[in-house]
Amino acid sequence: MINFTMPDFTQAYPEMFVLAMTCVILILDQFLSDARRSITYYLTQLTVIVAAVLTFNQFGTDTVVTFSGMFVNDSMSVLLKLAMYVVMIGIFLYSRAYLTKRGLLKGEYYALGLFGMMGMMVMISAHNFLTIYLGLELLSLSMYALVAYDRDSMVASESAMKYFVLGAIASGMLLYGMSMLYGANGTLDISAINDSINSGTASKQIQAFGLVFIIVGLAFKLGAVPFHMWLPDIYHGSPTSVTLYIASAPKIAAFAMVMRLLVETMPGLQSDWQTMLIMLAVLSMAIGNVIAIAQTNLKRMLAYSTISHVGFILLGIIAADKAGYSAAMFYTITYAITSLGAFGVIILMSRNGFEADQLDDYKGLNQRNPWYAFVMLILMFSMAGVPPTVGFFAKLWVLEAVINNDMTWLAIVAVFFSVIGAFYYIRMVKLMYFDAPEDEQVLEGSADMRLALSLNGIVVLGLGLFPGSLMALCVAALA
Amino acid sequence: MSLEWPILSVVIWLPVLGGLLLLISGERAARPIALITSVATFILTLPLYSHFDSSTAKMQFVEKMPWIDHFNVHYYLGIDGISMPLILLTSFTTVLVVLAGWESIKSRVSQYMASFLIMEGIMIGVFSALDAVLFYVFWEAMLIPMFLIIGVWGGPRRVYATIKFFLYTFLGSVFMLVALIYMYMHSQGIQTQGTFSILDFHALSLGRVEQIYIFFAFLLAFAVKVPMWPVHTWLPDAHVEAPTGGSVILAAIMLKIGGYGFLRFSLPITPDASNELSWLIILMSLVAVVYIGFVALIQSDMKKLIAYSSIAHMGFVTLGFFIAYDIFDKTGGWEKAVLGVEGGLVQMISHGFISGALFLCVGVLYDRMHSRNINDYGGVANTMPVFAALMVFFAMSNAGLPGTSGFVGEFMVIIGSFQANFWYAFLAATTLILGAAYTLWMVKRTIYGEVANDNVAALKDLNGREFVILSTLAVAVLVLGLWPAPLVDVMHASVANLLQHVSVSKL
Amino acid sequence: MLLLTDYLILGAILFCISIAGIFLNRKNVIILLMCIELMLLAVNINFIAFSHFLNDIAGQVFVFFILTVAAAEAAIGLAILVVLFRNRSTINVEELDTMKG
Amino acid sequence: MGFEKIIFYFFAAILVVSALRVITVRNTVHAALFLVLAFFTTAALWLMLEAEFLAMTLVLVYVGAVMVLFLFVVMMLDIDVSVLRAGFTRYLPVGATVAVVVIIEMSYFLLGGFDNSKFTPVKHGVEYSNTRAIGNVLYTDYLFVFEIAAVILLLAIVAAISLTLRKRKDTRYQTPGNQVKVRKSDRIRIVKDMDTES
Amino acid sequence: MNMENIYLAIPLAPLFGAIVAGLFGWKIGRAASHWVTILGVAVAFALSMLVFKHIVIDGAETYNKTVYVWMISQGIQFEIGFLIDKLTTVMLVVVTFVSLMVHIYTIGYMKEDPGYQRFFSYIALFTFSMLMLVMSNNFLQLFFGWEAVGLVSYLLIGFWFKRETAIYANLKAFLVNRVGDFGFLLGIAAIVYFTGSLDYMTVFGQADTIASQNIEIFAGVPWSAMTVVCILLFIGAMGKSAQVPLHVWLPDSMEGPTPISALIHAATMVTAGIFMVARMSPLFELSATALSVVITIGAITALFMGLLGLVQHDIKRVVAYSTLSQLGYMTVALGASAYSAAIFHLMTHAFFKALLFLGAGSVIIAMHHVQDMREMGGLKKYMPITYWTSLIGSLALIGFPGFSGFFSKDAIIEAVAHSDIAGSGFAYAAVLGGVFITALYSFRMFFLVFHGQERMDEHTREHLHETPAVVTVPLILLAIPSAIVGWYTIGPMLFGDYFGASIFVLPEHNALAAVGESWHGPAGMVTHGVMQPPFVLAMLGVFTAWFLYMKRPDIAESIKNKSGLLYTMLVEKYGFDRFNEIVFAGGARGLGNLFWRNGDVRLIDGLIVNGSAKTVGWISGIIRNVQSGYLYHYAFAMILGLLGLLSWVIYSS
Repeated sequence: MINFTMPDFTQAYPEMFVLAMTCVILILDQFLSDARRSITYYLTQLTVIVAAVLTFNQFGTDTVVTFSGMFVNDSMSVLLKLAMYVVMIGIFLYSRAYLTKRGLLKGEYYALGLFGMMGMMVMISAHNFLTIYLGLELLSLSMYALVAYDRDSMVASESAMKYFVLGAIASGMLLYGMSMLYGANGTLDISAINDSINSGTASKQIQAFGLVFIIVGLAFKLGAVPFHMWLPDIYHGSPTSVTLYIASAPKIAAFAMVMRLLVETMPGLQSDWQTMLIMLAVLSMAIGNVIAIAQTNLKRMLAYSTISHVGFILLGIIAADKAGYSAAMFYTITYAITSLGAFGVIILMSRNGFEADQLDDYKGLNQRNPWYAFVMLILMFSMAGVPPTVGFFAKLWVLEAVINNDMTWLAIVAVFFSVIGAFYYIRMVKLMYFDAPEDEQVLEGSADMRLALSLNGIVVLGLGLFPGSLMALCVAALA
Repeated sequence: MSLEWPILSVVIWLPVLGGLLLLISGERAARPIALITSVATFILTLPLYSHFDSSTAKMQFVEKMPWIDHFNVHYYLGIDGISMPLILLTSFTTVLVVLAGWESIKSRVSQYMASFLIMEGIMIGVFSALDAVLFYVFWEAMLIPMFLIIGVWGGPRRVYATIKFFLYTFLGSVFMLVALIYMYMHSQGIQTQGTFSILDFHALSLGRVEQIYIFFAFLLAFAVKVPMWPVHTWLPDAHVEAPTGGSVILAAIMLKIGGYGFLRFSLPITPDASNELSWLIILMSLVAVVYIGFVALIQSDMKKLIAYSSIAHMGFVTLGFFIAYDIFDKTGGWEKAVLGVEGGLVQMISHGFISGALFLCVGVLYDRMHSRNINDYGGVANTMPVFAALMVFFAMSNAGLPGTSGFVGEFMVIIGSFQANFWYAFLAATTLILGAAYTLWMVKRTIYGEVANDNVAALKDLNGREFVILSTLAVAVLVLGLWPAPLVDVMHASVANLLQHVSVSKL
Repeated sequence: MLLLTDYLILGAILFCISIAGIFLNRKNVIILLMCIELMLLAVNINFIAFSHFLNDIAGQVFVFFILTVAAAEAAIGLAILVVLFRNRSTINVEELDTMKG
Repeated sequence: MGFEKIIFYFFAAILVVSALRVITVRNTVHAALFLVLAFFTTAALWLMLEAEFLAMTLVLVYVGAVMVLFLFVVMMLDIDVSVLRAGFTRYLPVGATVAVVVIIEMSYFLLGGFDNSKFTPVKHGVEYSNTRAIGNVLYTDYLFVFEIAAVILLLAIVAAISLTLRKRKDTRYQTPGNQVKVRKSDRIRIVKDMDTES
Repeated sequence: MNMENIYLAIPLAPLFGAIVAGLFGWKIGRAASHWVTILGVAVAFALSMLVFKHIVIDGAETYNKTVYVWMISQGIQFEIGFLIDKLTTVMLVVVTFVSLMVHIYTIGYMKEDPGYQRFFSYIALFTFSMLMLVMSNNFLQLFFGWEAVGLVSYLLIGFWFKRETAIYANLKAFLVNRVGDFGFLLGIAAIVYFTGSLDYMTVFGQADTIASQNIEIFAGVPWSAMTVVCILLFIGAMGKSAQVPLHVWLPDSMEGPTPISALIHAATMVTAGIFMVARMSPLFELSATALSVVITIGAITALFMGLLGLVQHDIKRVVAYSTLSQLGYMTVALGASAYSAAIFHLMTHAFFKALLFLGAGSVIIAMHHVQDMREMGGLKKYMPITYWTSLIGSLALIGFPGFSGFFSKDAIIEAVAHSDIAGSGFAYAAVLGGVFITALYSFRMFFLVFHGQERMDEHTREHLHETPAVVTVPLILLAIPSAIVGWYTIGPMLFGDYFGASIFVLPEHNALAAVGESWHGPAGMVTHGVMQPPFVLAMLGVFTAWFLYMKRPDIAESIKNKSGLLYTMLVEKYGFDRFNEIVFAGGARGLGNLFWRNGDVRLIDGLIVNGSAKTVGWISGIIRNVQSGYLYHYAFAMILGLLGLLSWVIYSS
């Protein structure tokens, strides 16, 4: 009756470690006074770093599917996780200053952050619809809670509510899609569904039907138009430390989810999802770039910018070949890093009672602090896709993938909208460099924060000058 | 001939490093460091000429290293007779620009100087890149320092101008990127990896329709940069608002990059599309010469006037390049097209000197009176005789006076275009009248006449630094005008090779 | 004999009711939370129906986890609701529009 | 129409109506109660699908815990009900149209997509335990996700507490430890001579 | 010193002077500046004489060599080189001589001017440019010299750059010249197109090939290549030599100091066009059409520009119109294929017109820079040298038998009479009429200035005296050749084989040969001349002038009043200036405004560039409203998205 093989627990060491540490932190934090809260912080960072080491040990090993097919460890998952850890370290690092300044530094933030990270790890390593769903929920629920984390903020609670409701709808739709695919194929296992689809026995119509709902769920998570509506409000309303989180690492997880659900599960339905994604991608690039122009709030502007970048990421998926996926992966990772830096700058600029989220707050940054301005400049140009920053190579690769699949028109649409998009990035540069500062207050920032930010900028520039190795990794991750 | 050391890398990265150093060095040391770096770079570029082998069309001083394996992108540098003079022009102009900003720039000097040095490195990179991605990276990267130069140190409408400049050029170049990627794809074999090498692109076989699309992609990029009518309107605005140094670099070098692009990309990669559409380019060039000539006539802002004059003069460059096809059709050979192409190239170099000099002249006036409006001046010759002499000289060379460099290119192009069609030459030659009209009318209103007002009366003549800058340029203009052979001789082999290649259909 | 389609259509109707509810309800956030529960219920009906007709237990296990998650979700949703109410003294959806554009 | 069908349609009708009522009633408490009704009917339908364990869970967990929580919150928040339902009819046409169109499209797929003849449930004997079947896999095949679910619940606890628990400054707490540790001297000050002191 | 170095030294000596005076004038002072330039020009003159001896008297071979290669492109050698033949030699001598005279004269004329060094630098530079022009052996250098003299002319007309009229005039001069250069450059381009060379000899060698070709400028209309080439080249000549309708700059150029009016705008530069056409005789000869154009244009200029001299009051302008008219004569000669007559007249004209200008300048100095003849009169007694030299000049100008002008002008008239090129009949009438007009305006001026009432104010009269020696010596030195040079040169130049291969005339065009048949030496020509219509007409002109301006000024007045329309037309210079001002200058500005405001600003920038930016911004502003902030709208968007995707799947399946 019971046919059960023992799972290979070694594969899940990072997850297990993170869970254990999260519990430790939760408990330990109860015994710490506010003054000694930094212990929690360092423990959290340690957790991420150790998890990174543990994951790194899995680097280069063969694909392992274990836990009865629930969990997979392949080169993609290792790379994405590692990238995610890097981003997470940055997130925790930047957030600390923000939270400290506002008296929000509680152990819960780290616990929720780690829960979210765990969710992402689960999503990245998922090999079953159920795993994907639970990973997604783990991530989403932590996000909902984090958005509302600043309990006294009106906008934060409002955006948490919006996020929650819309997120729940989206996961409901995702589930509906999963149920259809389950019904059509009789299994929840990714490989099994793939086989079933390829065998052609199941109803194609139902597959496509389910696919629509799954795409809705994915598009929501990514923030593709028209499922993007949550994104600006949530970016805007959340505490910047949380926006920073939402805007960076989960993109990597979302990408993994797309890979698992579309590419690994449904290559047989490629022509269907390809077309759907084209619509979403074009709409995202158009709407994202166009509305961003009208924004006066930097966080909101970055939200719309995210939407447009999602369009680009989708282009890589649309290309539907190894090169395209690698390109999308490269794009996602580098975008996460760039986005991290941009929100880092916002945090650095902000003080208690001053969120620094208006575009005008950046007037004359160059006069106040040339280095931060320069870092922001690099980040903005990277987002605009101007060489020699990494954003250029991300776009280059994605476009290459698209053109390689005889969709040159799509590439042209993409570059056209990126020109429109360039406007608001350079407007940011304009504010920082050309306008006179309105606020002469000295920018404070802890040493580690400044270092991290500098490093962030340098990475964006450095990857722009030498993108080869990361590209090779992305290629290898999908080999 | 080549050198033991990687000269191209050195002259690209030395100024970039110098620029970065400036960013940390602080304001006080900025000027000397900038000057030393730029002079050093200029001196280091000289071997490019002295060790240049003008008997061959092969790329020289080649450096090739793998850069991004995934795309088969290389750090691939090399120059031929077409690019070498432009590199020298770049390093030469940068020295002058550093000097020109010596006193007039008072705020954020180190950033200013750094921008120019970084700019220099990038521009040299553009001219020496033989890998399309490398080229594109340099090409686009150029926008960033220029964007800042205009925006930070520019005039009152700098924001409008700089954003217009950026978006215009960005729009132009992204489509080129698509074309480059397309060609990379096309160069892929079943087993072999594609290539981004420009020289390989030259040999790429492309169908007619493909060529036309690629041609238009390139056209947009290069036409905006040149700039050709009707995508020229960013230039007057950018020039008007840019600080003097920015205008100089913009006019003297950045515009040339568009012309260079035509020769490096459009013609050899899409010879048939170029042939088919040469009428369009010729039309646009001639419109630039005539239409823009008239427009320049009525400008009341000196910089705007010179900017429009630049557009008109750059019309000669593109005209010179694209009449080649009419000549092929007419004569059945490429030999008769040399004059036009070389004329275009000479025009680029010469325009670099002259427009740079004119912008510097306006800068001299602007530094003193903070106005570029022609009506605010009058009778400057009374108070600034030395300046007036130089200004008249440059104005004359701008009007294409023989004996100055401004004549050489125009002369060659007009003669060359006569070989293609009488009317091309006819319309091109109207620049003799229009060019003289707008330039000298401006001179008349600013330099000559009674002292117009107290401000003019209070003007001080050139100081030593300004005199050195302008007279150096004057000498350059004169030497090139009296003896262009040293410049033209280095081009022959490359131009011949290019035309030979271009005259053969890819279809 | 009941058919799979019967259950699926029922699920679909339920799904649409919940969707309509989310759109139509412009005043009360709690109703929105209830609509979400309805939506999950629709999905659960699908899964269980499939599980039954496919003779596969996995669907039911999935429902089991959906129920778990839904409970957690409800908890968090209500917590957010409480926070929201504390901050704004209202749960009117129409008033949740401080951020837009 | 067999008995099964009658029961199915009976419950299905109640389910649809109560679901509709959830989104249409004025009073939030009523809505919650209609939702409870919907859960009950659903549980009945699940029983017909031989998912006894889940039917029970639904009633226990959902009706017993989640809906109670809902009701609790509804009561706690003390909301002006009359205002909250206004304007409903204005959007009804649009909402209903969209919902109907979605239903039609979904039905198009569902009706055309499934070949019902392929989906034939195996009749289990009396010895079959649905609970056992789930139990068999829950801690084996689904171990990993089960753990994740546990984490989610933990997360929900942490999140809910961190969001709603707040220490009010004006609230007074009893601390039994301190109460125990109290000494006489802490409570009583012995005043020797009030009159002379004053 | 071999000849090559001498040839090189001739242009370089003035150039050296120009550079020294120009760049270092402020340092070395006024005297040194004029010494260095005069020395330079004197050297050039001396060497020119040497060359004259070498080429003309010793009969050396024509020298034709490259100095340096400017560049080579497309196999075409662009070079700087010298062609020294007899034609060049004449020009060398004339140019350096007049230039030297003007240099010396300038010392006096510009004595008090603050731009003294600059002036010397300019005129020396001019000498250099002019020498480069005449010594050229190729079109590039020709064009180079051509434009360089234009440049110096520009600088010199605007020498007093504070004067609004001066800087207006110099701009006008440059632009009108540019119109000519426009044609000239196209002509050069055509030559390169047809021959692949810029070298005179190579081109002339291929003249027949050009002539045998056609060019279709307008599709379907084949034109003779040679005609096109020659007319294009002639347009250049029209600009430089101020032929109608490109003459408008020359009268205005009188805004410059008088020495340069003499040097540039009378003696040398304006004759560059004549020289050029003569030099190109192997080409022009092969196109009868072009010759007809030349002769017609020349005839119009000769007659109608002379008429304008009648109504001028400015002493220099009278001389200027006279110059125009005389240039017309030369052009007529060219058209009649009497190239040598043209050059001959060029030479004599150089002397006597320089003399007249310098004489006028001398008067102007004496009058303290008053130029209006109505304020002069009776100067004879104050300025005898000026008076007599001017008389010589005037007599030469009107072609009084025996004076140099007589020989050259009569030769031209005769040649035209013998020419059978189309248009020669009209030309003959024009040049004959011109003789009368010339005499009339010349002596009108002469009488108004030197005779009659003294109309100047008291103050000026008190200071009237003869000008210093630096002024009068050049006058005398110029008067000598003006008077006698014709006697000695007409024989060899016109009827001998002086020019040899330098000038090529087809036998059927050779009008001079026909004239030569009845020519029996200068003395014979003089005796013959007094019985010819030109002499009668000239005398009639002098008499009329005397009658109208000395005897009965009231008649002149009444003629003026009665011939209202004609008079206005003359005063308005046939409306050329106004026409140009309105149509070309105004039109260009209008067109510029139209293009700029409508094309650039409104259409390209406004509609397309800013318009698209605004459109995007507008769209952005609109669709951002979709992001209403309402949860149900967001949800609705998702539902619509779902609906859309579902519909698409249904549609596509």
